[in-house]
Amino acid sequence: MSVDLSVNIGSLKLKNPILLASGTVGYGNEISEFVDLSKIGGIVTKSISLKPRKGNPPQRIVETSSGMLNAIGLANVGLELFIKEKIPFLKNLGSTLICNIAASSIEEYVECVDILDKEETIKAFEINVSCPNVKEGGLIFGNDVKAVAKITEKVRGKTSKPIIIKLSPNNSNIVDYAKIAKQEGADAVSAINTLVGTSFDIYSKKPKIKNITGGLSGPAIKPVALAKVLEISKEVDIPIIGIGGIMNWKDAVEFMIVGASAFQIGTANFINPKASMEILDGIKKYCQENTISKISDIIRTRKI
Amino acid sequence: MSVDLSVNIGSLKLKNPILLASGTVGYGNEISEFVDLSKIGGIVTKSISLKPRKGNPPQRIVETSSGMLNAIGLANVGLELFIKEKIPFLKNLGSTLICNIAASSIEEYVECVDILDKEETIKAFEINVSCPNVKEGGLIFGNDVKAVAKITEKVRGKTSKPIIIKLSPNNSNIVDYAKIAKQEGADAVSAINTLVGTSFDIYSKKPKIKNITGGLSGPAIKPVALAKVLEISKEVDIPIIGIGGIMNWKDAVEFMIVGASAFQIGTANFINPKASMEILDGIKKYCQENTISKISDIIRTRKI
Amino acid sequence: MLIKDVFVQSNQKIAENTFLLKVNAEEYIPYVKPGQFFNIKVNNNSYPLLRRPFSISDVEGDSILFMYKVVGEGTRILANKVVGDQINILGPLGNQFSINESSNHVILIGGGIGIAPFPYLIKQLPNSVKYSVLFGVRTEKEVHSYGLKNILYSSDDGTVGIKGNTIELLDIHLKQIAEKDVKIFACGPNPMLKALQEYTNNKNIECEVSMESAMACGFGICQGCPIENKDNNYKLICKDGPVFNIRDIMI
Amino acid sequence: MLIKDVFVQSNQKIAENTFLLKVNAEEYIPYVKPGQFFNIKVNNNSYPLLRRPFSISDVEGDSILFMYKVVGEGTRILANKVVGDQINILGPLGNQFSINESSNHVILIGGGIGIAPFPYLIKQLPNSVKYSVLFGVRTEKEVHSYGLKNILYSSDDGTVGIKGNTIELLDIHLKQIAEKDVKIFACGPNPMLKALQEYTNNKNIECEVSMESAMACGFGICQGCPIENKDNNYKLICKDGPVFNIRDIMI
Ligand SMILES: Cc1cc2nc3c(=O)[nH]c(=O)nc-3n(C[C@H](O)[C@H](O)[C@H](O)COP(=O)(O)OP(=O)(O)OC[C@H]3O[C@@H](n4cnc5c(N)ncnc54)[C@H](O)[C@@H]3O)c2cc1C
Ligand SMILES: Cc1cc2nc3c(=O)[nH]c(=O)nc-3n(C[C@H](O)[C@H](O)[C@H](O)COP(=O)(O)OP(=O)(O)OC[C@H]3O[C@@H](n4cnc5c(N)ncnc54)[C@H](O)[C@@H]3O)c2cc1C
Ligand SMILES: Cc1cc2nc3c(=O)[nH]c(=O)nc-3n(C[C@H](O)[C@H](O)[C@H](O)COP(=O)(O)O)c2cc1C
Ligand SMILES: Cc1cc2nc3c(=O)[nH]c(=O)nc-3n(C[C@H](O)[C@H](O)[C@H](O)COP(=O)(O)O)c2cc1C
Ligand code: FES
Ligand code: FES
Repeated sequence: MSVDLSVNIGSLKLKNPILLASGTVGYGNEISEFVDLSKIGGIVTKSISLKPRKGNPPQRIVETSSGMLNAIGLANVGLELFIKEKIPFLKNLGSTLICNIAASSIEEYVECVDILDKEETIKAFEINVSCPNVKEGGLIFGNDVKAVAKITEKVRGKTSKPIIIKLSPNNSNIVDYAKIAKQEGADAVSAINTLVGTSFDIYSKKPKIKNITGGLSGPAIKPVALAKVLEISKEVDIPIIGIGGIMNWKDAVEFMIVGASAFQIGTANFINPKASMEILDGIKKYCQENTISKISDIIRTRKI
Repeated sequence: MSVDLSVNIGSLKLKNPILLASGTVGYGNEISEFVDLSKIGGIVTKSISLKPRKGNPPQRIVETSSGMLNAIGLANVGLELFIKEKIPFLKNLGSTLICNIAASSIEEYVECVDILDKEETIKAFEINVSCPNVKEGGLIFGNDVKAVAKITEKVRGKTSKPIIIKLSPNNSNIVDYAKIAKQEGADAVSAINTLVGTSFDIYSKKPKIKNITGGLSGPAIKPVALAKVLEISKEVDIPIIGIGGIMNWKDAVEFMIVGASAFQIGTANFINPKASMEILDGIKKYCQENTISKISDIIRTRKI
Repeated sequence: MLIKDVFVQSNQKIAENTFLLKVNAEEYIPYVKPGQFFNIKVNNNSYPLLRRPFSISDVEGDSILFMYKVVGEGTRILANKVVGDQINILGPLGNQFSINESSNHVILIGGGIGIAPFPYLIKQLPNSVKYSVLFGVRTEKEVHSYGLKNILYSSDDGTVGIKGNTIELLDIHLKQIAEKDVKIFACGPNPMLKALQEYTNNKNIECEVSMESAMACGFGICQGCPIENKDNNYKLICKDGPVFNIRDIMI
Repeated sequence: MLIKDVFVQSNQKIAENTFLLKVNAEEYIPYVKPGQFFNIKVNNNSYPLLRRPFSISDVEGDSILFMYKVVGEGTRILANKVVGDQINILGPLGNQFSINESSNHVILIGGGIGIAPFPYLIKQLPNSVKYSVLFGVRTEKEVHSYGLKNILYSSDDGTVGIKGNTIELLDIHLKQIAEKDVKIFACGPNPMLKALQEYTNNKNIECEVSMESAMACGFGICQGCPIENKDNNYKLICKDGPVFNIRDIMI
């Protein structure tokens, strides 16, 4: 049985619902040794800022129970190098490119989108308003409904490409952010970014991560991510990209049933760089075995 | 070397910083087969409400990666039976009793405290404003600063026993809640209650928990709990009782170093009912090996 | 109730996906009763986090035997245990099947792995009591006869015994034995027990069932395993059960 | 870079808490270079979640050997592997020690388990090159000589070799051999490498070091393993290293 795996995120048509999450595959160079990037739905680039960012000093990561904390600090090559070197590479591979942008001011978001909008290879923007690991440009926006409204509105003014607002789970009202994003013209929201967490060494009494706190990702957060997707899906009529702890095709299908139109693979890439290809096989088989001819038919089929 | 394990939570003096968390040991009857309740710091009872509560229909729990979701729905025997049967039992065992109260209105909180204040065996109240699993009486308060202020103020008016406000992690500003609790006269805060999460069956497409969402507990949430304790400890001068994913003495010590004056063992009781006794041994040894004569000396000794 | 590390003495496959695990558990032996269960930690780390409940399937000398079916991560780990491995068991937990001499004929109905508690129950039946075992499976591969006698089978695909379910088998069997004073003990999937409830209520037959539920603690502290009784109150399967009179509960 | 399940061929204790793991890894053999490492999944579940990085310690026929010290959960699991068990390895990763014929004398300095990469490096040294191994341990129990020759020891407690650290040992040794054209390869705890950096900078000796860092991916996608270079930029230990010229980095 042939299965139609394509899904739509607003006007963005994806071959299949599998995206590689921002910050977990760089700009595709290394992961392309394991994954045929032309075969999966798309790649979301590491958050790009106007100028290159060095990122946080080490130690940047630490393992936790079924999870990991990271405080990379949005280390990235900056807009210029991204355009010159990274975009052509991804274009050659034939992958669908979603560009994730992080900034320390509303103006910087706007300027980035303005410049990048010309790049044909970029098929959509994911606006990161939810990075917990930098003072400016992250959670400071993600936990402020008005800031998210403003950013969405301004960015919308600069591009007609699909805009995805990446939401923070570190608040009690993710629905308000999704609503405002929709209202200000976003095409979709992605949920979730990492949860704020920390870990200390009981002998040195120092935080294991130099930045003190980091963002928690991995299977540990899957129940929280699913609950956030469910919450948004119940209250707001906007496509949702589900993220958080997806390790295999079953997790992915769970997100779609709960309400996600597509999903992103993050931490799993570190442990099994082929995870996205295996998930592609897995969801295809799931559809075949359950005689689902279009995967988009399972979106939001939850029974509650 | 003899170690002084006692700690103070406001005017509440505990033999040691080990408390059994509300909802994870009922009223002590069963766990007393494994734990000498007179030896540990104290027991926090299952949330009590004015009238008995039947709780949510099954399925109430489900396992997740390094965690579990529960939606018990504050099933409890109600105030009357609690006073008649449960208190005498705990009194006989010589355990320090902290009574956790949940209610669906501010008036109910006040009435409960008013009635229970007369019970000499109760050494402190923990006010649960953060249960994610009931419509009224839980998160509806826990994520509303004004409600928490009001509850604390009113309850304060009814008792001179220590009041501990149990905080929700499901918001972006736990510090505001801790501040208001302190301001309105609370003696301490406990952090954290469970994180909202969910889990679905991909074949039946139904939520695995009848209540749809549940509260996530266990090692998966430890990094989040620690970050919340750290946040409060940095901003508010109030004793903190750390809770979340403590499985062994190392986890417990980590919480104290980060900022907790005492800690509660929750999910660990289900897996190893003797966990609290083992933690008692563990922290004693840790103090001895590191020549710490008073465990209270390690509270908030984080180096950041 | 005791928590102890015990050693695996054997762990044998007895049917498709079905294993028999034998552990040395001397200290428990005086206390274990048919129908009770243990909550078992299959690993010594947090993956999976929770214990897994398993009925006492049999007792042999100083050893307890568990019969289990591999269905997920926990039972898969259990199936990989070899002689000498340690597991941590908490129990015995719950109540027991109430055996008495008054019944003329006892019928044990096991749906799939629901057969697990019966070898030990059979051992404890008074000699005077006649019994038969009705063993319902999906297909022949699931069949074994560990600790069982007088077995009648039903299977979904007809590969063994009658083609049909255990209730149909029971109906035929009751006619065959033509006994008046029958008592049924049953364990199996909820749909089977539900059908059994209707059947035994209609025919007014004594019946006790062992119920299942997701469990965190297994001994009454988490409130995770409620079952509604006929008065619309919740009982705990782990503490008030797992064995209930079929008349007393809502299945 | 390949991901493969490989079989454990042996897993032997060679010193206190120190093991040698041999796996069949035919397909990797043509590509592995001394100084490179593999990122190893020690289990097939999420506990622990991440892979663990280990240097290639030796190559024997179609097999790769890893020398490791048990320090935590992951290495404890590894130490329990028996012949025939599967593990999943990702590699080879990182750059390599740069060997050339020009040096008269190569000195390999290993602090504790930092000795791990040297057996394979020694095999790849041109025959013309003389070498010595300086092996620093805390105490005699940590000593072994797997794949090593010309070993000089230092120990913290004086139970083997000189009582002192590897830098003191190096200082003595350099005087003894009185060679001009020396090149050092070193691996060990950061404080040792920091002291070595000062020493080799002062004496202007060529030195390459293999660095460690917590790692999530091991191949450049997580940005979790930065090390500052002398221009105050971050390099990735997993991709730009783990081997660095000691002059180029801030330790
Ligand atoms: C009182 C009692 C006695 C039991 N006796 C036996 C027995 O003798 N032999 C046997 O094979 N099985 C028995 N079961 C069922 C057994 O506990 C489950 O099959 C087992 O927990 C599955 O674990 P898993 O990790 O392999 O499956 P998973 O599906 O991976 O488990 C996920 C979670 O669901 C729970 N779970 C899954 N299936 C069940 C179930 N049927 N009942 C309760 N919880 C479940 C697990 O405990 C775990 O928390 C009994 C259950 C109960 C409550
Ligand atoms: C490039 C490289 C090569 C290495 N080669 C070897 C080798 O050949 N032999 C050997 O014994 N060890 C080697 N190590 C160190 C080895 O990776 C750690 O000892 C191991 O990861 C510890 O895992 P654990 O689960 O036992 O310890 P835990 O302390 O439980 O691990 C917790 C976390 O910290 C990380 N971690 C702990 N110690 C280290 C460390 N020293 N370096 C990096 N991450 C660490 C773990 O990977 C894990 O993510 C190497 C490290 C690197 C980076
Ligand atoms: C090491 C690391 C770096 C990340 N960097 C970014 C980033 O630059 N921008 C962003 O929007 N999200 C970033 N994330 C968050 C992920 O995209 C994803 O939202 C999160 O990890 C949850 O998914 P997971 O559990 O599948 O990893 C990062 C996550 C990790 C683990
Ligand atoms: C089954 C279960 C029931 C709980 N019931 C209550 C409750 O009645 N009142 C309350 O304040 N907290 C309740 N909690 C929350 C715990 O007290 C604790 O805050 C939480 O589980 C986190 O700690 P842990 O990770 O150690 O379990 C419950 C938790 C669990 C797992
Ligand atoms: S399983 Fe915990 S109360 Fe029954
Ligand atoms: S470990 Fe991931 S980039 Fe180096």
